[in-house]
Parts: sequence; structure tokens; C-alpha cells
Amino acid sequence: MDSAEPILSLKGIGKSFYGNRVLADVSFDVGAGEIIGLVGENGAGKSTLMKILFGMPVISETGGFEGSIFFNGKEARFKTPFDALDAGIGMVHQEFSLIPGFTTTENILLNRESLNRSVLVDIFGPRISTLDRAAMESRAKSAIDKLGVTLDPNMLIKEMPVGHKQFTEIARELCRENVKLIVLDEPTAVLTESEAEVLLSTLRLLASEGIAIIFISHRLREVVELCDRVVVLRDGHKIEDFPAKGSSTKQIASLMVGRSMEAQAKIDAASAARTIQNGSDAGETVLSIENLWVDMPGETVRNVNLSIKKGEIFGIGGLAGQGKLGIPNGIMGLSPAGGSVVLNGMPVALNAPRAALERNMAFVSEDRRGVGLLLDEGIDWNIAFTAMQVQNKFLKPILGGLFLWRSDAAMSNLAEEYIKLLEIKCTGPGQRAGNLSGGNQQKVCLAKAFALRPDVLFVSEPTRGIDIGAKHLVLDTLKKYNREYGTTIVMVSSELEELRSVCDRIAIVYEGRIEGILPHTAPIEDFGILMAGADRDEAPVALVGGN
Amino acid sequence: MDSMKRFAADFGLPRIIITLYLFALFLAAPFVGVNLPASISDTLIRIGMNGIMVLALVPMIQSGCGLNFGLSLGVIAGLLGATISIEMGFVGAWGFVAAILISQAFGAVFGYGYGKLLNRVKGGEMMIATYVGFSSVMIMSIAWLILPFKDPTMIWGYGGTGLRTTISVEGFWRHILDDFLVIQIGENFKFPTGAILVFAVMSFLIWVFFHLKIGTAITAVGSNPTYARASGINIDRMRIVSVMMSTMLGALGIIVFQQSFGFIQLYEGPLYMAFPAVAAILIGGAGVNKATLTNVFIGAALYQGILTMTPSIFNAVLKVDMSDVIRIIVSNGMILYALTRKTKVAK
Amino acid sequence: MTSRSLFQRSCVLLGFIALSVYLFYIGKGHTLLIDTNAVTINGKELRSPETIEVSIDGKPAESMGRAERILILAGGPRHTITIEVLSGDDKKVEKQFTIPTFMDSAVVSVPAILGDAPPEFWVTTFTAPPVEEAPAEQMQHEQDAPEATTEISPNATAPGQQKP
Amino acid sequence: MSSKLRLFFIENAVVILFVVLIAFAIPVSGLPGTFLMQEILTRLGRNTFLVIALLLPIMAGMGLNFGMVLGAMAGQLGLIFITDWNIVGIPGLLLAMIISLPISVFLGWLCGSIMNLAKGREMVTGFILAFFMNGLYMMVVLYAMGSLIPIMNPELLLSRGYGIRNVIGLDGVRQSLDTLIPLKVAGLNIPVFSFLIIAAVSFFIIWFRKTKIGQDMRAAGQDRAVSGAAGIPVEQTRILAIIISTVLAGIGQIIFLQNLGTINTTSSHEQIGMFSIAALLIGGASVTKASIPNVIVGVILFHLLFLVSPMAGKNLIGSGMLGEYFRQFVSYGVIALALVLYEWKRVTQENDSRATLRGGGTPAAKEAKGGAA
Repeated sequence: MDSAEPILSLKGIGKSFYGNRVLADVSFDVGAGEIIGLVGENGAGKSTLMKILFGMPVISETGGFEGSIFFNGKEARFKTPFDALDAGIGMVHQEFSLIPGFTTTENILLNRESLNRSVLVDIFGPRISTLDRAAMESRAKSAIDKLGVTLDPNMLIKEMPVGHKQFTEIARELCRENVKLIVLDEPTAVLTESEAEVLLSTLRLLASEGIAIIFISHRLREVVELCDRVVVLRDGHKIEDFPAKGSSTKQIASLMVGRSMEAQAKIDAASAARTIQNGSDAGETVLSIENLWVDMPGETVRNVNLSIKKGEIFGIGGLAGQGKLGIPNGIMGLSPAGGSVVLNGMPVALNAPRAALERNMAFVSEDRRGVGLLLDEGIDWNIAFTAMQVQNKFLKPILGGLFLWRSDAAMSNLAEEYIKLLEIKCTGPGQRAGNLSGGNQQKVCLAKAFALRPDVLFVSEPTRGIDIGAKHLVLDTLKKYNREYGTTIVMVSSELEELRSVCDRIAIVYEGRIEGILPHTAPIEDFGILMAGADRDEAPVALVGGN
Repeated sequence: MDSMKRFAADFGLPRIIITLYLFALFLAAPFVGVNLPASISDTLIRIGMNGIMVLALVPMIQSGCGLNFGLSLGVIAGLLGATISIEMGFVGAWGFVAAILISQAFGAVFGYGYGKLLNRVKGGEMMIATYVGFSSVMIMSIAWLILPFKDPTMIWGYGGTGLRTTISVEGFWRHILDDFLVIQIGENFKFPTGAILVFAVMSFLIWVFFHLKIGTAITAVGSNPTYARASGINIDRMRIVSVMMSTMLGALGIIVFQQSFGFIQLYEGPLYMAFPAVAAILIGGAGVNKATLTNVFIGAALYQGILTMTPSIFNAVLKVDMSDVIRIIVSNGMILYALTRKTKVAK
Repeated sequence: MTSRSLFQRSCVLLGFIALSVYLFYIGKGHTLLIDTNAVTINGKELRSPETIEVSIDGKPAESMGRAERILILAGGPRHTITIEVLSGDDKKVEKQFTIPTFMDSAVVSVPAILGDAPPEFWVTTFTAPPVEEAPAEQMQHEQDAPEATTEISPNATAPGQQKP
Repeated sequence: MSSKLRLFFIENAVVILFVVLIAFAIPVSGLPGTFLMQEILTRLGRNTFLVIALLLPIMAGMGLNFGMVLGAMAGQLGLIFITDWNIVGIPGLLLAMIISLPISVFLGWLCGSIMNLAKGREMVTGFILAFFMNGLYMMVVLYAMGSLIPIMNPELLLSRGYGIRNVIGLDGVRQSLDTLIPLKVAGLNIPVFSFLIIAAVSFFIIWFRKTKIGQDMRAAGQDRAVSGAAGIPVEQTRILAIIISTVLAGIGQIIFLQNLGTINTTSSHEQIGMFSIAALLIGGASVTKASIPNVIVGVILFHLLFLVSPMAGKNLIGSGMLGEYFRQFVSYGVIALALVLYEWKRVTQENDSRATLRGGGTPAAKEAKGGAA
């Protein structure tokens, strides 16, 4: 805790990708033996900050960054991750970067194995010498002992419990000669409660030995317990930098999702203008979901119960990794799911994308390039395809209906219509979707869903990674479609402000369950509580809060 | 000027070299005493012979199953069709049609099983296609020995069981397409209207197919399988349809080939049949997951052009026949070029 | 380090080259023509005994009459020839001789060896006499197999059973 | 106990299948035991080296190196030169190997770099590269040699004055390795020196696995991204694996042809890749895991089958050709089977690994189901 002279200090760090400002004037220090909790919603700039710290090539390729980094008192500009590693910064990723078929020792010392120098080195180069297994094992053991955990150095990674894998990665970072700072990105995301506890105590142990730690996590309870100070990032700005002691998860959560001034004005204006025409309990239920579970990697849905009113814009929010994205993917059959989903009184078959589409439900996926688009085909194909396959639109029967002939003319007319409607900037309906800008691609995905004239439209992260102008247009179009055609829209987004400005009611998902449903006019703090899953954990934190 | 550059870039340097090479051959022909009309007519005959085999690759490339090195499965179906039609004694046009019908039945069955297998190994199709093709050729070789064929023209001379390695279709349906409405200009220019007609009709049918609803779905599966799945397409069924089509077209292709070649080649005949067709469609500009009919036409014309012109020109000029070596280098060079392009689908 | 490894690597390279030359030298095969014709050296006419048994480098011995010539393949520059005279005073002679590397075929004269003529007379380079003998020998090696690329399938131009 | 037994059967399904097949075919073929033993001993000495050449690329995650044919071509060029210069015996063989070294290093480097361009489909690229280089090889051997490349011994050339003859007798070096240390035991002569060479190359492989470069290969083979992030030069390591494999294949081909006694210049290298890979797979190796016991067992089983099936075919159906085709079918079939098993396991592994990433997805499902019920 004695931060005589900070190991790392970031001064005025800024970064923008193609004119899109991602980080603005972020500065904070990390002293030796100090644990900093770095929190912020997805897209708040956390991962970009780490990429800048590690000198990832993607940063230099997109025009470098503003501000300066001081490491060990000296100005440091790491051009490649290896410079950062050699300087003494270790990184533990969320997905394990371990070799499954290697033992713990081999993984810990990957590419830094101790060799017994062979006589052939001069001729064939250093890599010809054989490995000194004994020395490797003792080095690995000493690193593991530093962690204060027991790991079998000869066990293969693929036979290891998840917790042990995490410790192996940390041990690998520890094994670097002059490690002074370790960055952990969502380390507890895949751990059970008990494993997480052991990890936290290990990190405290490391800190006590003078190693600085940056702990990135969405589990705010852990951040409060473990860290000395908490740095909150939102929309690329450092909002707060305060000692963790005495703070509460509720406070941190609301800081994370709190709104900057101009965004606030926008919401008040929008909500005031919109009369409450579809009140929360008026109108009959169009879609009711009971005990829904969805096996989607990183977005597991454990047990969700919802009922959505006809003509309503229903919002689903929550922190990253809590399972909000799993809900639409499960219902639309794209990820394995179970439970009961009833549309207009009739149950919908799960795990069958066709069934969901045939029941007039459409889905704009969050994974635009992967799921949402045919990058090699033209805009006309992209928009008309699903409607053609599911509702036989844009097809002319030939030979007396024996075959269905695709009418390219009808498809390009449809594309023209949506290009005008959504102001898609392109050279024409034939342009390949691949070379459209992010915003225009999102509009094409929307057009694809609108072409289906759905009763219920699921939209997932509609405004992620697109410019401000396109954001407004996309949201306005959704609202227009809801008003004119009465389409019920279920919008899943991590941008709470957007949800509050567009949706009537907003459900917050925490650890795969609905934590609570609030009207869009509810104060921001209430959302903060639900997002941190606070009410269930409030009790224990209060008890323990005194430490 | 930049449209020229863009055309050159996407047409690919090797393809430009090959086109110039062929062009040079055609230019050089008259000077070295090679009879140009005969060569052109020879090229056309060979395009008629191999065209459908090249066309057979389009469905699988479009559906993302990659280059169909297992085309020999279709060829086997064609051989079965031909031999059974001869065994039953059908002669002339009726014999030819019977051979095709029987071969389509076998092609469908083989294609279905082959498609099911390829669906299990998405991503590793090409290598498995190659060796499944090789092993099935060998099983058929054993079958040719055992199957109870009786027709004297086909079984070994001394009345043993098992079929001869090459069976002549002389008395049955030799040149039935090549001589159909043949246009004979001068004594050595012969335009095989029948064969070219069948090739054109089949290409038109394929063009129509890919304009239908199911064809569009198959193209989407090849372009982005997750997109197709999210649009309610049953990916596995579409892939199986494309594999069945490819195998059945292969069966038809080999029968058209045999009527012009004049002989049915059994046992290890079809072992390497897939490679010239794959090389041709790649020379035509197809990628590993995108193929159009223009690729088929340009590819077949270029490849067969090289195959016919090189021996005659080289013999005339250098008195040495390097055509076999050049064919190997050009065709395998093209496949290698295509394999090293950056594509995500169908390893 | 680089200068040291550069030096070591060039040593290895030179070593390989030296080894190849050495292998070429000791491996070079020669055809030895063992000859029992009479030969006159320094005015003295030397004749070979009635029947003898000759063996080169310990290979199985071959019996030879007078005025005969047999052909033996042998590798390397140094050879030992053991001649055992069967007719008359059964003397056994074992002599060493060397053949220059680039002398492909050499005539080894038995009478010269038996008659203790000076060593340089033992081996003479074989110059193929112009006509009568050469073709005979030439024919024996001629296995000019058919052209490599002829097609076996009946119709040569069409791509029958072709490798890809 | 039964699960371990079941696992044993699944792992060695291929080996067991072939042992049963051969046990059935040997009596039917009626070939005498001593003849089979002698043949197996000679073939072990002849082919094992070539099959060992396949081990390193498998370890480096590049699958079955169909491009080893390039090494065989280099070996043959070496033999052609020493036959032309008439260098005999062991020195001749050694010189042939030395000549083949630079050629196979270059071809290996070329093959490795092209495979790096087609990551994920190294095997089919190697397969096509082998055919492509075969074209170039034929151009060199049939047209360049004698005209551009001076060939001194006219007997090697075709009647047209250039291009190497189809069949070349290696009488200068024939059997020189096998008969170097003659040993006759119970009527069988055992090629002791060849077995020594095979033992030597096996120790080389075992030693190589222990070196840092061997460790890098194993790492790159299992996960290119992770080893790259750790600073291992993945691209060069993979190229090195292919270079060593090509060099060993060159030397192996020289040993193979020395035992055979003749080269047919245009075809004896083509089948070598496929036979060696089929032998390795019959020995129980897979596309990602192969060991020296797999090699030995594979060569024995493969060649036993190779010897026995034509005779078995003749006695069963009265046609030797049936056995011949059956032998070819087995070689192609075992490769197809190994490839299918490898891709099938890889695809299922990908789905399972996605499951584990879900942070114990399945418990979530059970819990919710529990909740729902």
C-alpha cells in the first residue's frame, strides 16, 4: 500500500478510431503493491486502454494514441506486447491462453524454458539445446508457491479444473523476471464462488509482496472487497477515482451507468414528448416466456420469466456477460435453449430458427458481420433473403408453381425502398454488403427484419459500434415502425440511456435471471441497483462492509 | 485505367499468364505448320467432352463444400450406368439415354451418402473427398471383377468373370452426340453440335437452378452458413442437395465423355478424373467458395485449349512432346494458387 | 556470437565439401579388364602361365587361360590382385596397385605382374579400339526402355488414364 | 474397468482391425512363414526410415505431410548423379545423400512456406504441391538432364540423347547397406546395418522432441495463437518441421531404392508418400498424434497385408488382381478413415470447448430445468 513512487501512471490518455472518440483524457496512477479496480460498461474504453498499455499493433495501425505512460518512473511507449512483457507487465486474459496438451510447468515457462546449453548451439542456433526439465519444475514450483495455492506441476492443462487453469496463467505471468504489474481481465468470470475467493486471497498475497495489480471485473462485489481504489470509466472518460473502502456496489453501478449531462437532457425531452400510450399493464400479452434457459457461450440465461404486451417497446438491459443477449438468441433458436415461449397463446418450438421465423418473429443479431450479413452478396440479397425463404416473397412460380423463380427486379425495388427509407449511403442495391460502413450495415440488417413485417421484432445491440448520426436514425426508425405498424419490439442493449429513451418498460438481467422490471421513467440509481444484483447481495455486503 | 487494374487484380496474375500463353499458341500455330482449324475443332470436341465434368463442381463450391476432389464417385455412377445399359443390350440413342438414367439413380444414392459424410466433417472436406474418392474407385475395381456381367463385348476374352479394363462403345452409342447435327466445314473442321448442345443445355439448367428459391438458399449457405441458419435454412439438407447434384452431374459428364472418347475406362480409370475438372474451373476464375458459369466456360475453353495446342505446337517447333509435363504443371499450379488464397470456408 | 557461429558454420560447410570429394575419390567405380595376353616390357617378352586363378579385393577367384580378358567391376583407387598359378610351379602372388580416379576402365596385365615388371607397366588405360569391340559392349548395356510418356490407352490424344 | 477397455479399443481400433484382417488372410494366402518373415525383415529395413520422416510435421500440427514426395525426388536426383559418376558402395550412397541434402532443404523450405499460406488445409496443399513438383521434376529429369545438365554416362540417357531413361539399375550401390553387416539367423538374413540406421534416426527424433525447437513445435502444433503470443516464431518453426521431414524423406528414399536396386525415374517417388502415410495410420497413429511404435507396427502390418492380399485374392476368388485392388483400397481407405475420424473429433471438440466456455453451461440448464419442473 506504500505507494512511494507509482509503478505506472497514465497521463491524459486519449484514442479515437476513424473519428469515433473512444478514450478521452484518462489519467490515474498505480503504486507498488496497490490493487486498482477498473470498472465500466462494455464500450466504456477499458479494453482499448489495456491495448494502449500493452502497445498492441491495432493501436499504432489506427493512428497511435494521445497522452503518455510512465512505467517505473520512465516514459514508456511499448510498440509490441513483447516490449511490455519484458518491461515487467503481465496480462491474464478472460479466455485462457494455455496449451491444453502441455503440463503446468511447460505452460508456466512457455518460451522461457531453462535449457542445458548444447555444443551444437553455435551451428544450429540456441533452440537446439535440450530442456532442463528439473530446473523448469523448480522454477514453476517457486512461482506456484508465491500464489499460495497447490498445483500439480505435471498435470496436463486439459485435465485441470477451471480454477487451476486461472492460477497457471497467473503463475506464468509471475515467472517473468522483473514482473511489477499484472493486469487481470475478468479473471473470475468463469470461476465458481469458492475458486473466486481463493483467487482474491492470492491477489492480496501478491499485492503484499509489492506487485501492482489492475483488476478488471463486472462482479462489483469482488471489486469492493479486493481493491484499494476503484477507477470508473464511462464513454471513454474517467468518471471517478475513489478508495474502495466504504463504497458500495450500488454506488459504483450507478456511476457506471449514470448519464452524462447532455445525454440526460435528450432523455427528458424524449420521454416528456412521448405520451404513455401503451401503459405497462394495458393491452393483452403477446409473448410470455417462462423458465427460459439458454446455453449461449458467455451469455448464459439460467431462468427468465417475462410477459411482453402487444405494441410495446420492451427493453432488456444489464451488464455484459449476465445473459441478456442469450434471451433473443434462445427464443429465435440460434442457441440451444429450453423452457416455454408462448406467442399469441400458441407455444413456439425452440431450437428451430425456422419455427420462430414462421411465427412472424424477426431478429436483428448483435453479431452483424458474423450472423447478420452476407458480406459477398449485394444489399438486395441481404434484405430480401429471409423474407424470400420464409414467406416466399419476391418469388414467381414458374411451370405452374412447380418451381419458384427468384425475381431480382422485385428484390432490388425492395432494396431501393429501404435505401430511401433508412437513408442507407450506398452506390445502389447491387453494392456488396461487405464494403458498406458499420452504420449502413446495421440499417441493412434492420431492413432485412422489417421486410418480414414481423409481429414481434427482437433487436440486439442495434447501436453498438456505429456513428452518432446512424444511432439516432436507427432508434427513430424502430420507434416509427412501432407506431405505424404496431410491431412489438424487444430491444436488448447495454446502453441504458438508449433503453430509457426508447423503451416503455426495461427489464434488468443479472446472472441469467430477471432482477427486476422498471418503467423507463425510473431514476438511474434504481437501475444501478438491479444491474449490480444489489438487493440479493446487499445484505452480505452491509454485514461485511465494515472491514 | 483503374478499372483495368481492378480487372487484372481480381482476374489474377497466373490466369493472365495462362491466357497469354494460349493466345501465343494459337498465333504461332499457322507459322509452324499446325493446322489451325483442326486444332480448334479438336479443342471444341474436348470442351464438349469435359464441359459437364467442370460444370459438376459448381453446386458444391457454391454451397461451401469446397472443390469436389471426390468427383470420381459421380464418375463411378456413370460407369455403372454405361455398363448396365450395355449389359441390357440397349443400342444407339436409347442405349445412351438408358445409361444416363441408370447413372443418375446411382449418382443420387452415392451423392446422398457422400453428402451425409461431408456434413460430419465440415471444414475438412477437400482432403476427405480425395481419399473417399480414391477408396471408392478401388472398391469398384473389386466390384468390376465380381459383378455378374455376361455381355461378351465386356467380359475378358477367355470367358473369365470380371470386366475388361477398357470397353469399346463402338456398336452402342459411340459419337452419338458428336455426330448429332454435326457441322463439317472442309475436311478437318468438325463442330460437335450434340455435345456442345448438351453442355449448353445443362449449363442453362444450372443457371436456372441457382435462380430458384433453393438455389438462392444454397448460395447463401456457401457465402455465410450462420446467416443462412439464422434465416431458417436447413444447412445440412442444402449441402446434401449440392453434393447429390454434383455427383449426378459427374455421372452425366463421364457418359458424355465416353461417347466422344469411344471407350469406357473401368478399374483405375476414374482415379484422377477430378483434378483436370478442378484445375479447369479454377483457371476460369472460380474461388474455393464462389463459382459462376462464366468461370466454367472460360475455364473449360482455356484448359482444353492448352491441352490440345501444346502437343501439336511443341512437336512442330521443338520436336519434343512436353505437353504432359506442361499439363501437370499448369493444372496443379492453378489448384495450388487457389488453395493459397485467403478464404474462410471449406478447408 | 555471430562471428563464432559464422566460423563454425563455414567449417561445417567446408567439411561437407571435403567429405564429398573424399567420397567421390574412394567410391569411384572402375571396370578392370584382367588381361593374360603376352606383353613385351623393356625388350623382354613376358607370357602368362597356362591356367591361373585371379581374384580382386578378396572377391571370388576366376580361372583364366592364356590370352584371355575378363571384366571385373571394382570401386575405389587401391586394389589388391591375388594371382594363383595352377599349371607348373603353383606360385601365389598378391600385389597392390592403384588406379587414377578418372580412369574409367583399365587393363591389368597379369604377365607384367607375374614377371615382376616395374609397377607402372601393370596397369594401362583402356582405350576403346575404334570399331569392332566397342559396339559389342555397347549393345549389352542398351536397355532403352520405351519412351517414358507414351500412352497405353488406345486413343493417345484423349486424356485417358492420366496422372493429374 | 470396461470403460478403460472400451477406450483401449477405440484408440487402437485401426490396429486391431488390421491384425484380424491379416490373421484371416495369411492362412488363405498359403504363403510360407519363413518367406513372410524374411520379406518383413527386408521391408522393415527398407521402408521404416521413410515413415519416420512423417513424425515431425504431425507433432508440429501440420498433419500428414503429403509433401514428403518432394524429399523422395531430391533423393532420386542424388542417386541419378552418383550413378552417372559411377560412385559405388557406401561412399556412393553417402554422396547421394549429401547431394540430396541442399535440394531437399530448399524443397522443404518451399513446401513449408506454401503450407503456411494455406493454414488449416496444409494436407491438401501438400498433396497438390507433390503433383505440381512432380511436373517440374519430370521436366528436369526428362528434358533438362543430358541437355542443360551434363550427364557423362550415355547409357543413362534416352535414345533421343537427353532425358534420363525410365529404369536405372543401381548395381553400384544395390544392397550395400543391407549386406554391410551380414547376419544369418535361422535361415533369415537380417539387414543389421539398416536397422542400426533406423535406430539412429529414432534416437534423433526422441532427442529432437526434447530440444527447445521440439518443444516449440509441439506448442505451435496445439495452439498457434497462444504460442505466437508467447513469442515462439510459429511460422519458422512449422517450416523447419517440414524441412527436416523432407530431408529425412530424401535419405529414406535413397535407403529404399538401394534395397530395391532400381529406380524408375518417373514413378517410384509418387506412391511413396501414400504408402508411408497409410503404413503410419495402420500402425495406430492419427493426424495429430504419432509415435515410433506406431511406425514399426504400421510398417509390419501394412507390408504383411501388401504381401498377402494378392495371393489371398487369387485363392479366394481366383484373381490376383482382386487382391491387388484390395491392397490399394486398404491403403486409401485407412487414410480416408483417419482423416474422417480426425475432422469428426475436431468438430465435436469445438462444440464441447464452446460448452466449457459457458462457465458450466450445462449446470445452468439443469438448474433452470430444475427450477421449471
